[in-house]
Amino acid sequence: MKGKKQSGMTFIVKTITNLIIGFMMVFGAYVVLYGHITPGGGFPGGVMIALAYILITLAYGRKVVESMVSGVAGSVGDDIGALAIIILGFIGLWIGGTFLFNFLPKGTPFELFSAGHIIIYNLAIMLKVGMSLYIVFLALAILQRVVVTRNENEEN
Amino acid sequence: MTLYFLNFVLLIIGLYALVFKRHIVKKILGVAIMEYAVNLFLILLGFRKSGVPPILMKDMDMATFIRTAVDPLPQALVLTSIVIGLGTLALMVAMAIRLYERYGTFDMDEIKRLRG
Amino acid sequence: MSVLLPLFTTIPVFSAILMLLVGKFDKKYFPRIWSILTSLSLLFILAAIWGKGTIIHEMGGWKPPFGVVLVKDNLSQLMLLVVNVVTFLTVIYSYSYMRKYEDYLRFFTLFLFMLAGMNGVVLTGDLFNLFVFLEIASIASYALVGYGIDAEELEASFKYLILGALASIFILFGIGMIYSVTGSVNMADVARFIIDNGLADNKAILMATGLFILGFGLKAGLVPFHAWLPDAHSSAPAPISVMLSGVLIKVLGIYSLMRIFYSMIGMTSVVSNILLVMGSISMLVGAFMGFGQDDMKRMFAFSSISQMGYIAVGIGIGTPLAIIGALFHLLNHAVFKSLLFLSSGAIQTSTGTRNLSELGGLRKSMPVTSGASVIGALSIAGVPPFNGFWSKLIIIVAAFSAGYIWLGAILVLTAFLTLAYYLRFQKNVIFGEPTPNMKDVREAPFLMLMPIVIFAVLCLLGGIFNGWLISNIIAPAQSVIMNQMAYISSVLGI
Amino acid sequence: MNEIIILHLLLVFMIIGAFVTVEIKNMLSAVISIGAVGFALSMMFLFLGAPDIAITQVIVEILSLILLIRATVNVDNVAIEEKGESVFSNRTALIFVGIILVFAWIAFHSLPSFGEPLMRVSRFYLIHGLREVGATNFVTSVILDFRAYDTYGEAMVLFVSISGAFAILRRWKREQDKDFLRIDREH
Repeated sequence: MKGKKQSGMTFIVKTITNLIIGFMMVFGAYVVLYGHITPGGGFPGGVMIALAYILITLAYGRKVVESMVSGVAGSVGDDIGALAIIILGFIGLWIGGTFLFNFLPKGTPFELFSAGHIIIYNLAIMLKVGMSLYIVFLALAILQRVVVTRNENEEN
Repeated sequence: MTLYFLNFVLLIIGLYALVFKRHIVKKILGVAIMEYAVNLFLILLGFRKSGVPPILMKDMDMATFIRTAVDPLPQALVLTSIVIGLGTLALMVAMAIRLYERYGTFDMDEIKRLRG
Repeated sequence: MSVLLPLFTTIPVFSAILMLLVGKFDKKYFPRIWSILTSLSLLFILAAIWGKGTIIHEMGGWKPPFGVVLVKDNLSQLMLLVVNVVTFLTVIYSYSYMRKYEDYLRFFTLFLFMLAGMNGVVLTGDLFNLFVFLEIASIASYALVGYGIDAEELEASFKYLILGALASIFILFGIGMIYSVTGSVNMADVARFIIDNGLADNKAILMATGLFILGFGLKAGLVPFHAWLPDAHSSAPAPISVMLSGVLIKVLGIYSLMRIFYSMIGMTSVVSNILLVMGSISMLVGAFMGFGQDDMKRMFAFSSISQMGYIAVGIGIGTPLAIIGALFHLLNHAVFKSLLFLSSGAIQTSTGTRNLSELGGLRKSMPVTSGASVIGALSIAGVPPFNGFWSKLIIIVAAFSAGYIWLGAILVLTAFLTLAYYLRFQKNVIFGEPTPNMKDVREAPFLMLMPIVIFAVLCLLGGIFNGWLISNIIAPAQSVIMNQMAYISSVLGI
Repeated sequence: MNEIIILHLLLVFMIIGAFVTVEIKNMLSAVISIGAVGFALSMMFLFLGAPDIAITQVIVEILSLILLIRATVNVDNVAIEEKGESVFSNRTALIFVGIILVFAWIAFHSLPSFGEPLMRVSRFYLIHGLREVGATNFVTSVILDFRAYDTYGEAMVLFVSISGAFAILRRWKREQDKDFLRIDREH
């Protein structure tokens, strides 16, 4: 059993991961969407959702997660998130004459769609931050494979 | 006032780790400690005695809220500074791994010697 | 007109991200051509807003102290000119130089982000915003210095990263203190608050001043904090050494120091004395260390430290003539230091080495590069027909007329030292006998030669038309930076 | 008043944790103790009335722990013993630190006293924030509307550092150092 490349951690970790993943995703989405009413915002929510995927990587190994969200899809999502921020800024420049102008109606406070372009920004930041931190972790996890084999070579 | 001073001591500890420790990861930890100290300093500046978080609840009326709310501007600055700290940390960890791969050691003086 | 200001930071970022998306299909030619087009478009925008006086752009439509504001006055205009011209020529140069490092996509993304960061620092009128864009430019330059992933480059870029992060933390601590005392982060608003309440000798402002000098002095590579500069400049790829030496240490270091001490806190005698001491020590250390270097790029890096010492001394003296001399030397140094680093890159690609001992007699095998690097060496040494002579002369005259006799002596001594070690560089690299391994050396490719020749021509033109240059570009910048009240009233609109 | 006492206790705990991080020999325990410092910091943010920052600090703390453990555990997790004297002798360092601490003590006296911030600009955010922006979380309204350009810059900082990390980690020169570290071409 020792020689086989064991992907992911023990059974206990896997079952706990299955339980936690749902809560993390929902809480992350809540933090992002209600960022302008309660504490939170695009950034913490995005990192929370990235941490959910990183937890899957740690528990089940890289291959399982790659099937869900591959490295290339991650970097494309990262670029799209960044593009969304800039395009929103340019729309503000076009409509309001100044970059990043809040061109959407303000709505009534305490409602979900209440603060103009803030909610769209939160979504764009969530996409960008979540995807970029996920692919950085993938890059570091890939490298781990190479260095680990180095240790095993030294043993035998 | 003593909180500002204790925070400055924390900054000095981070600076000590960064300058005098020779292990690369210790230097990275030193930078992280200094980031914590600076972020804490900015939030300490914005604190208001018996202050309320700057988030309006449904039942709050505006007048008391404006009189007691904590300063939101340093919090905006700290959110950006935490992200910058995370970005720098990711770059430092990547460099530390590649440096270890190249030199086989984490000791900066050893690396300087090997570099010739 | 003010709509064009945010384009300086958004167009490089927008095209870098588009390049990443499209670059998945064509990794070889699209990134390089796209970056050249981007930097060219920025030059056109600069031409559109040139000479229109002070332009303000309030981000998000909020009045200055409450929102972030972009301010383009004559000093920012001069810095934008330096940054965008050097970047445009460097991007053309790296079209063929980067063939050695196959990954063009990643390189030009980081390059365009560094350009956006520098444009952001130059244009912003907000202290914390200056810190954010300073971080963008610095983090991009940390990764670019270690781009070759060799053993030395990684060690050099890690040391640069650690010291850079240290400088950013001190700058942020200083911004915190300024915010706590004055209640605002907008530079003009802080300046008005300091003047109205007479806070100039407030202890917290004094500590913030010390922290800023520490942080921005480290970014400018002035002496007590220059440890990272020689390693970072010599182990970086040639276009990156050009950007680091030519513009990055000027924009992040010298320009920020000038903007903070002339437009915000106000130049006190304490600050000017510190700058004088740091500048003169930098000059001497840079000049003396420049002698012993065998690696060509390390020698140029040490001479950058000593030339930055000239500019710091010019700012420290503070008289109008000294500021004109400092700004003119800043412009000239960007031109001839870029020329020297570009030619060192060309020599390295053709001969495979940059050690002065192994090189010799390049004038026959590489006529254009050696001719241009002779012009560069002469102009940095301050030989009359070229631009270096005039700016050094103005700073020396300003030092003597301001009564700093011993400082003028150091200035003259450094000028001769620089002349000495650049003559040594010319003698054995260009005019000496061709060393054995220099036989089959071919000239550098055309796209690397074109920027080198353009920079050489600029050195010559800068020397001949220095009168026009000073009156049209440098003097307006000097009058704007010296006049703090005009800056406050134009930004805050009172 | 007990709020201030709790803040002092947490800050002293952070200083002890930071000192442990710096002086401890084993790298893994150093990383764990900096985790403790980070979590104490996020509790301080809660007491200082900054819930946004507390959430962000906790999340970023977890991520940086993962990154730091990633850099230390797989390799050798025992720090190299300090051989010989470091660059400056410790006496000069202590004197230098002493001078800075004294100067900092004087400078902190002229800051506005703790708990009474000037709030010249942020009073405008509190008064006009609800009507002009419509968000009830004023920190988010400052981040994404009043000073949205900073957040634009921050998003680009993260983008640059991630692509910079990729530039450093790319597979380009790894084959060359085969003689130095026997790396098994696994795939």
